[in-house]
Amino acid sequence: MLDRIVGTRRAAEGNGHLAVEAGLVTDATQLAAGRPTAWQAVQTARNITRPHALEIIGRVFDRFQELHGDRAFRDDPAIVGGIAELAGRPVVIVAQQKGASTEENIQRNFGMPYPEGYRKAIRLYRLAEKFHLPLVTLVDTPGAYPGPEAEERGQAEAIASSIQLMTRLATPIVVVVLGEGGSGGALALGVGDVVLALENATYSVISPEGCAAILWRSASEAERAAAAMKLAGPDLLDTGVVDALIREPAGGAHTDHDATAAAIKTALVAQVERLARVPMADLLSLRYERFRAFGTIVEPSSGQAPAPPQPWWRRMLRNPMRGGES
Amino acid sequence: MLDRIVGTRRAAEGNGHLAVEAGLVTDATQLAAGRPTAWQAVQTARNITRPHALEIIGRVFDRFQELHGDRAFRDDPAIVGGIAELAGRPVVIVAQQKGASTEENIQRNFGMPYPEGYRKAIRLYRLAEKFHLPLVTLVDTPGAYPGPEAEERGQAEAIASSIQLMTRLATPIVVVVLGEGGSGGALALGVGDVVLALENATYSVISPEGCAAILWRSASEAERAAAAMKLAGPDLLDTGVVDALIREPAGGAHTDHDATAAAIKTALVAQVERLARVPMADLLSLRYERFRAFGTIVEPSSGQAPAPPQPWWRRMLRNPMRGGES
Amino acid sequence: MRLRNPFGRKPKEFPSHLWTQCPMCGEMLFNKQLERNNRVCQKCGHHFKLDAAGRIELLADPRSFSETEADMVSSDPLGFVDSKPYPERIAAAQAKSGHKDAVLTGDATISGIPIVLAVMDFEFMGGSMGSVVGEKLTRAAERAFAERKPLVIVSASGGARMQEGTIALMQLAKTVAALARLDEARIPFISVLTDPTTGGVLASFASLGDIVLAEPGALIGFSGARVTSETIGEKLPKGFQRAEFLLEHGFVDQVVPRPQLKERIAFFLNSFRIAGQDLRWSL
Amino acid sequence: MRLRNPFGRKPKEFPSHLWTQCPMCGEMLFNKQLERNNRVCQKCGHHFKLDAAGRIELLADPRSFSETEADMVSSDPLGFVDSKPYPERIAAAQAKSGHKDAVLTGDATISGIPIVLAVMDFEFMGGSMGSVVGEKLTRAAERAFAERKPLVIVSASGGARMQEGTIALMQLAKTVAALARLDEARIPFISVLTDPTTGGVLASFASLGDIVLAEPGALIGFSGARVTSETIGEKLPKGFQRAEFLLEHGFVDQVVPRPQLKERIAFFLNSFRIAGQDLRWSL
Ligand SMILES: [Zn+2]
Ligand SMILES: [Zn+2]
Repeated sequence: MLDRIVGTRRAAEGNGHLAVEAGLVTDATQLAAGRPTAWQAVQTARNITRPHALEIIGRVFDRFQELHGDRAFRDDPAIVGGIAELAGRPVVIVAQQKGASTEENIQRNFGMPYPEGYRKAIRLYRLAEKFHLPLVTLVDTPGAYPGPEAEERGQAEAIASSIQLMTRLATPIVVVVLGEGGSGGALALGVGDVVLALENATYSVISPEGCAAILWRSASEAERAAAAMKLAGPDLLDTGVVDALIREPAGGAHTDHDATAAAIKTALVAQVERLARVPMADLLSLRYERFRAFGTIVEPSSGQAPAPPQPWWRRMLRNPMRGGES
Repeated sequence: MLDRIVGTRRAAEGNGHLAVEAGLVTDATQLAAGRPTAWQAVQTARNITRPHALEIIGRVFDRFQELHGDRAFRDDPAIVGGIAELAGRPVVIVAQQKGASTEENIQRNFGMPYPEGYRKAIRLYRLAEKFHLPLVTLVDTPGAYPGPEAEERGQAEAIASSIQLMTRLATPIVVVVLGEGGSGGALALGVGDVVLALENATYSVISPEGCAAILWRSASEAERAAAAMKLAGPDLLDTGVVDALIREPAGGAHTDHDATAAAIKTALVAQVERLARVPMADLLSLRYERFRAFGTIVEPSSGQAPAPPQPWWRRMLRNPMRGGES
Repeated sequence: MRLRNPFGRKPKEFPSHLWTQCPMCGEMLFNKQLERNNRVCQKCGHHFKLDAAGRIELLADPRSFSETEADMVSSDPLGFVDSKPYPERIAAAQAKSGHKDAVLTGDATISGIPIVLAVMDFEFMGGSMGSVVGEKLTRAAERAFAERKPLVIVSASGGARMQEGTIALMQLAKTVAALARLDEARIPFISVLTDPTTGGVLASFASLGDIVLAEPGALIGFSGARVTSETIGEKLPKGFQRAEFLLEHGFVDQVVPRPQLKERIAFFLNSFRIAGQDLRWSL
Repeated sequence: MRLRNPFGRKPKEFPSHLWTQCPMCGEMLFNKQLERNNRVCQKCGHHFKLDAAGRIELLADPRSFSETEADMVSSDPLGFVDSKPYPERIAAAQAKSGHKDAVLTGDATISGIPIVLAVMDFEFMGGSMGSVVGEKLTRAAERAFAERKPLVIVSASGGARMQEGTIALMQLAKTVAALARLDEARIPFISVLTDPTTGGVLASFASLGDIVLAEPGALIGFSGARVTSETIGEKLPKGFQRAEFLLEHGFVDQVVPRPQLKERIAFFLNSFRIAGQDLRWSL
């Protein structure tokens, strides 16, 4: 799946917008030895001084204009979005926003969106599609807010609708997991043509604490749960959940926001440029296949997994300008 | 406009689904002499014993299955909707629902919808379009609820969006004003290919009391305001706001719910049958022109009002099966 | 449908040839300077109402505005008479404002981008929407559609014009139907809400912008605050129905101070325009 | 993501060969009669959980159900071990339920209408969704798409299956993507929510039905009630996350008692089918 989407290891045959050139890591073996444990990644991803969405947006994009509101109930501060320029190209951005202080975290609800946050996202996705603007999403949430008001206003419905719309949104989508990719609340911003993650980001079906509480009956087993769930960058590469990792500065993204943003910008520019050259129908088919392929099953009667993606897509993506050849 | 839409006075050339045969009144001169004053119509339209939406639905349609909820906040009891059969044909119904008692009126908020009511309507409009089901709406509201929660949740946005969707909804729409057609809150259910009204129904830009309070500085001038605003059935025929009136039993609809429903059913069956035979693109053009034509202006420089509707539509509607001829 | 001052706070504007007092901070403002500052109080930033001519000067590139339907006037469909006949009210409003009705429409450029521009004027019968406002806005939208130019509407209105009865109400559907065609054709529509935008105007075209901007402090709501207040029989919360209230509740993209309004609109239009030029994406 | 009983009210089911006590009304119910009554308490109407076989018997026309992907099983992508290895958990669940995983899919007819039917079984690891549930549901949706047949999914699930980690999470996107294609093709999808439907299943396909039906009293929610309760540190309101609560809040079209479920589904499918046959409308 990595080759198909990011096209890195076949750099020489490609179209010049390559993962390797963009400083991306597409194979866990490319990472330094002595890499952090899953639990260390969890801690790094949650570090309050880690650059959050607006800090990244301010450094990566020009002329960001935030757009507010879901047009129905409330403007949710845990999700920010708007229009900005990425190396001169207008794009729509939708991002989860944590706080850099306790005060801001209270205002941002610790990056846990309410349903109206996802409905704002949905509105902005539609805006992107309507005006042919590429969509960049930045994922960073412990999860969707689980409180009773969120249940009353349809947290599950909002997430499901957001996922559904992304699967068929007729514009290129690049997802970057900045910090925590917390379950369905993250996935509601996470369906893209390319899914990237910072090196120390995590992406999991449930928080390690939640998993430990249920399976080990003790939240203190979170470290074990984190390791078992394979939620850290290298694991996500292995499973194909992310297509490539963006390298962080040596001490972690929190040690150098500028360098982190620069690496993200390089990756985004290359990916958006590449995706914008792919015919939309192909892009939508590929996006479908990207998520269609997840799953590890055995079928004794047929003896095989689902059919692999068609080869013409591979050619198409590796070199969209040359069409069917190569 | 009446001819164009209902095609009655040229009954002999028509396709057999005719206003006159359906017991409709398309010309105020057809009404009995000594007809009620505007103020009497207002009182009759508001009579608590007048048949309200669910009473009509139960008598006109078969196998009504109510569908609930806006999928975002709340199921608003002031708007009901669902799927039912009209003479064997499945249709979607959306209606404003007043109460027949004080208790029910409190539950139904006196037929004044909240924004979530209009968003339920929008959801059901989309359902009708998706599955090619004709849409029947029943209008009966003093107006959209004007309270602060309604403002907070976007009463204006919900009404505007509902109107917008109806103007381009790709399925036939028949509107029946049962009682009060109160301003924008009524219009949010009121954009159709054919707009009918019960004989004593009213349709107005503001309540007579509201108009009197503003223009006469006294709510007690409501009777004068009602007359001035020309909100009663015959006036609505004259202005083209409604295409035809459905006759009520002699003493008014409240004296005989069954007979009232029977007259509505006859009209609906005829109109839905007729509209279902019109190609969708023509129907949408005609719907646009129907509302496009409202307005009384003078342009000294051009010396004329907007161009009248194109004649091919007239032919089309009068005899959809024979296409351009006649 | 007509605007009411929501808090019983009557703006203390004392028009003279020379001075105006700011109703927010009490500052006495020299009229010429106030005009130069686009009628924004230099001291507290309060946004005074801006008439149609001032609005065009603010937004359109110099000498780029070319008015259309300039002489369209309303007839009196209902023969409406309250304390005076409707035609007399219109004549008085025309004399007072110098315009034929409550909206000016035309072609213009904004930072060089060709657009169709419509600006409402609250001074003309409270910016109420009758046949003329509905027709001019509909033609504006239809022209934007035909020429594939973005549409910008600046609203200032107490709602539908009661003197035209249900015909005025039908203007909501008429204008929105024209916008729906723009929407399907993916032609940008930017709606700017100024003080006040209420009633039928907010419940139709004004709410439907791809981008909805509002001026600071503008009164924006469906119901007149008087109606709302009577409905609940109590005083309304502070800031109710103000631009910032709508921002918080999710109905406005941005609250934009008047000096930044033009460049902000241009930014959005440019973003949509540049992207739309990539034809590959319209599959 | 696994279901918790929200009010600390432990169902007092005392399985014996002959009798079951109703947890709502305390009535002792004769098992055979309870089964004949589709596991609804005759006295108070309480809906007991219904396994996949019982659900198929309830909904599909007799002998019309033909299972597909019957032998698909999960592998262990993460090598997951908590108190015991994941493969052992699967083996135990298979032995207990007689099924290979938490959903059965196949073709069937409902009142003569050909459909694709999927029914989840809470007895299999809490109806959790991993690769097999995701793959079978996706294939069901793809078959409905290819054959233009309506899809009916009956959900009963505590959410995504933790033992498959992020792969399980990706099943949300995978199933929803397949449903999005159905949606675009205007092929009906009816979602039936039974006790319990929570977590990732509700946050994906289960919420996206053209019609969403729920059984009376079913627990339906995004977060386990335990999580929600801890979040606010207080007791939750009565009826929270029950089917009737979701109806009131606008997320469910109807709460349908089990005896009427089949005819209700058939009514909706018939309405959509008859209308869809009028080709003139597909412009
Ligand atoms: Zn001031
Ligand atoms: Zn019982």
